[in-house]
Amino acid sequence: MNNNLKEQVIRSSGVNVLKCMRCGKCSGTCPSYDEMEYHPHQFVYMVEKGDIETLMKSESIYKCLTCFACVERCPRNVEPAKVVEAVRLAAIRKQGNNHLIADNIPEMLDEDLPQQAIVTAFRKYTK
Amino acid sequence: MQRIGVFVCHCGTNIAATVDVKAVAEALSHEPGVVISQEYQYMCSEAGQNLVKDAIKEYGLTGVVVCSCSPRMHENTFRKAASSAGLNPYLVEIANIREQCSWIHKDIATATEKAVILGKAAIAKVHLNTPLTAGESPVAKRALVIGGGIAGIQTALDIAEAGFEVDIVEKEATIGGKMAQIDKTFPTLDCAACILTPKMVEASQNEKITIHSYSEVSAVKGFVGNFTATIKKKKRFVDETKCTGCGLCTEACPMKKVPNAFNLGLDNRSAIYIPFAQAVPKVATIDPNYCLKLRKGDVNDKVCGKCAEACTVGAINYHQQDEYIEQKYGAIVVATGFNPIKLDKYDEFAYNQCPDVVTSLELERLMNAAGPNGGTLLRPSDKTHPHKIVFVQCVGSRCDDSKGKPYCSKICCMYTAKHAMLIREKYPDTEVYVFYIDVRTPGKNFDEFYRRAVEQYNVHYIKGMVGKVTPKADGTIDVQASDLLSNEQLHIDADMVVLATAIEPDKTARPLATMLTTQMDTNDFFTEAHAKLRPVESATAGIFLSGACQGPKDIPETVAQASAAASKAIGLLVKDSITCNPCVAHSNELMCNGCSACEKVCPYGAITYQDKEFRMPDRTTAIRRVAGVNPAVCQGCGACTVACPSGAMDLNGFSNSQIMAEVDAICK
Amino acid sequence: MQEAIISKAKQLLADGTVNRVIGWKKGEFAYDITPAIFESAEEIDADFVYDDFTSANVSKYLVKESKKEGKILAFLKPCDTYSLNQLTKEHRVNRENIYVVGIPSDGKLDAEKIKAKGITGITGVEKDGDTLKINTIYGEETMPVAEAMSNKCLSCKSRKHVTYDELIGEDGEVITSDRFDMVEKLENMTSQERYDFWRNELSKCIRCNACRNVCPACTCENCVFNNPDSGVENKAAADSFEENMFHIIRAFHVAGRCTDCGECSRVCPQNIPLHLLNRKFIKDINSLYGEYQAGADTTSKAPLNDYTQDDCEASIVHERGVE
Amino acid sequence: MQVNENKEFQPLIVAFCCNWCSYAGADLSGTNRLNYPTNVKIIRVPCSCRVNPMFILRAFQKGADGVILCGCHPGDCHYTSGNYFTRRRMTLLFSMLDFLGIERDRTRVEWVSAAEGAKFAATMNEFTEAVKKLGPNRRLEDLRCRKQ
Repeated sequence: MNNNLKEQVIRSSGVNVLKCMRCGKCSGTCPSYDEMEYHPHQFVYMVEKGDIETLMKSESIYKCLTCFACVERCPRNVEPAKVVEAVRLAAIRKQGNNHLIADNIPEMLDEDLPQQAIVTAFRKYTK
Repeated sequence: MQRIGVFVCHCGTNIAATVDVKAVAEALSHEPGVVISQEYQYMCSEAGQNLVKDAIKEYGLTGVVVCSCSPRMHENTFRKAASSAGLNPYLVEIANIREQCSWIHKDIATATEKAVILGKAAIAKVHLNTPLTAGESPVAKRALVIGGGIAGIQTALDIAEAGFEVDIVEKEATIGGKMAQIDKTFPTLDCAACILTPKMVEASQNEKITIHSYSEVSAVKGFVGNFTATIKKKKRFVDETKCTGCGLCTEACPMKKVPNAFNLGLDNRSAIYIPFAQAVPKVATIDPNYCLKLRKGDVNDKVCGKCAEACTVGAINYHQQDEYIEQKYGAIVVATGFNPIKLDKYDEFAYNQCPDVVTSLELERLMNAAGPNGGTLLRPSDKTHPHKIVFVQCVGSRCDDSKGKPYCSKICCMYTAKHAMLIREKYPDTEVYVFYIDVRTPGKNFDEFYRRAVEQYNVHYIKGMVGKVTPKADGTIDVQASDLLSNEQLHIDADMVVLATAIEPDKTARPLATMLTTQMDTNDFFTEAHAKLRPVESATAGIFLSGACQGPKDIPETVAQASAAASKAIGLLVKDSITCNPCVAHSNELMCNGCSACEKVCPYGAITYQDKEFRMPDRTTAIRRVAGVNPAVCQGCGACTVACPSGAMDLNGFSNSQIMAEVDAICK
Repeated sequence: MQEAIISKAKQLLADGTVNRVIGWKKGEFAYDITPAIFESAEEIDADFVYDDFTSANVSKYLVKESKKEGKILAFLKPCDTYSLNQLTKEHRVNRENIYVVGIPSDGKLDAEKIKAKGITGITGVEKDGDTLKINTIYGEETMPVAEAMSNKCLSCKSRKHVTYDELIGEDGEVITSDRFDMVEKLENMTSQERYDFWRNELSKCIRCNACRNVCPACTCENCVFNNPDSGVENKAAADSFEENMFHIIRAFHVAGRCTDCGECSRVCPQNIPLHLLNRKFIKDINSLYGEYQAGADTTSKAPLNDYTQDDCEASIVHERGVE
Repeated sequence: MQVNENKEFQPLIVAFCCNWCSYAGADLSGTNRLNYPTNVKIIRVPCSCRVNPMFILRAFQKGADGVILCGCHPGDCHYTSGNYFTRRRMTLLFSMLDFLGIERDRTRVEWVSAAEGAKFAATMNEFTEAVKKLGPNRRLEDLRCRKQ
């Protein structure tokens, strides 16, 4: 249990994990479910318990497609994808690497592309 | 000049042990207006009361202050005593020197000092007390029940049983409500129609009950015991008094492609219709949106008219108009019930895309012998027998988003267990899956019932929620869900999906609440007067709540509440008149600005305005809008007195000057 | 502008739309313009004034005037229309008996501010861009317009007319203003500093009642301060408590109803910034119960006559930053 | 009230209690013999919404050192909505008193149900202590009302 990490994840995701009623709709809806060792509902639960390190070590954080299906369908407005993203961020920060190369940004920009998708893509693939 | 008597009670040693009662009586005897100050062992005893009564007579008292226990304890005792001695009961004040003095303090000197101050405050107040008379207001011996479902029917039957006239107003063409659409009931699995329809018939045959079907309440005025409601009988184009319900017209009607609302659009009916075989009243109704003649707009046109030709009693009247009835009622019972929510926002369940994804209420009709398939469970799309059925719980319930409802709909766990069991019983070759978040079964024989579904009928209960429902080309439905306990994601090829849809209060409830000045919560459920102790009364006197309009309920709970509401209504109707609380607000018309601030904060709708002519200081006359308080409706909270900027509103028994006098006496 | 208003007034009197006009006429000096009623074109020609000193809000007079026979024409500046709307909402005026012509206002002048510059004997003024030309019996003087602008206009909140039957000129918009700056400054003081500030200000009060008498929200048939039964009746400031009590109760009575027209401070002969009390309530209401502008409409519930189940607790006051 | 250097300052505290919840709660703390100081004097009102800001100012004027207003918990009001109005009125009034430099701790609203005798006593103890710390009410008193 790492309270600092937990706080960091909760703060950077903006998610209130206590709102989760453990229905599992996020995992029921997840297209990457079988690829993931820990599933969306487990992310929420484990963050609540403060077990962030296990998640950070898991490949699961790179398997999430950030498709936001879980965010869209969660009946409690918990937004699991944002938790996954926050854990991913925590892992990347820890590596001390800055994957954002400012010079590459303009080419990547596209009016229809959500900004979060660009940022996520950078974090995931530029290494 | 005031002549005030002070009576200090020892309460045995309860008061006397910590408060020097003699000193209190002595100190208070010097207060202005006090003509006698006595102490006694037990003021509330008969001898003590006689002391008060005798003093009232002997000294011609104009006010009485009793320094004793809490007014919540014996205020009434001393008021009655005063009354029997010829003093207006509202000229008695209590100084609480037991609960709020002797029992909480240990030091005799300071406790005595405080007791004297409390006594002085009571004396200061009683100086300003005015005699009050509790008004009486007559009670109209008739009840109005709004809504003709099982809740409304039960309430009406119970009130009629007690000998009072009852009117049921039902917006649909028949009474019966949701229960009439239900196939079987849990946890006994007896048929809903078999237990409901006899009650419907009983209601229609009871001389004390008048059923206004296809009607709405369009206005309510008045207050407890004296409501006036306007009932709008919508035009049904059939003379109710002539129609025999033979059904010849429905056969003759050429327009047969009307979605059958009673079967939730799962099959069709004719434009002139009787909702179902046991409808009460069994009277035909023409749907003007589909009737070939009425749809044209000109009824004198020679279009169709087949139903009128077929009718042997001449009941069809294409010229019928809405009719308005005005009636006086003593009590009103709201029983407006519930509806499943619309599922338009839940794309993931494919409800709008796939006919084989149905709501639980639709499943009831699909399984019902009087339903579209005559009781055989068939898929709506291709009328084949489903072999794999998935039930999804909590669809729209327990949601914290904009799509659903934040509450638990309460009935879904049990009816889903019922559905699962009935299907497994009738079609053992059908596999049944139930995806649940929690199974909630508090209630007599409820958990046993659910366990039977699992243990005896082998229904697959899976903890987890369905994430996505996708209709496939081969006619099956892919149900993607998580199984939280085995930690895997499942794909089930289902033939049918049943959604346990959240329930919400009927849409007519909110405008009705405004009309009745009753309160509602944010979900549009009516709020009861007290969550624990007055669960079937609304906060507005004379308005009672029955059934699911107050919160999600199953049938036994609904019936229990219906009877409880009936007994509360009867308790009101048996009285010839009601005594009003005289400690009510009143408006000083000379100071009233007519600004409506008081009206806006009144929880009871007790304040109304009228234009009155006044002579102005400059000798002209002017019409001014002034507030008036209906003392029979006002409950005396005093919210208006503070909202009023000019101080025109004041409260009997707790007037501005009385409270100020108490403040002054305490702070002196 | 004065010509347009006068000709509109004469036209509406002539065609019978109205039988009276409430406007303004000159007082003793060029700068003390006072509300007045006109019943004929002749009276209008003789006395009607609308100039840069015409600040007075006439909506309060309509409480009495609108109850009389026939329609009355009222010329209202944007801020005045809020007052009228609020009075309409509270059924204090008979709106049907009032014909409102909305007139623009680019800010009114405060003669006291001009006099403070040592300019006396004012006979008239003329705006020339940002410069104010002042004619005096001693000759012409100039000063920046902004420095002569009255305080209430400097923190103007809206140039929009919220009610009118007709407009002269273009309608404006609700604008952002710095009107809460001073309230905030006080809030950031310590309790003792605030107390000292208000003791200094309120001790100047002479209980002339001008603030109450001019206030368009104070239209009670019988004011509590005149009512011997109210327990707060008093006439003169005899003790420090009197001023506190009077101004707190007055501010509370108009809380949620005050449109922030600023008349109270404008008329105060002692220059007490009374509007700050009202603005404090407005600021609190906006931040605690959602933005609310009294008089912006005639239907919304006043914040003090309304509630939500999850309103903040009164302890929020105790939890705030500076003690 | 004179402050005697030899004697501890004893504040005068006026408590307005609604009849249905808080007054009953006060009775309950009596029934359970839960002590609170004699400084507290209770005035019974039908509902907390009956309390006019003028009453509170009047109490301060006449020499009260603290005023506390007790009502049913929000949502439990006997009159369904009275305490919601109270909450708004008192929030604004207290905020105004604070704005005028009156010590915040002299005013308070507390929700006490009929079952919360212990809470009532604890609240009164706490409040009395807080006011005691502030010393006599000087900023909002009417000197003419001071005891000679």
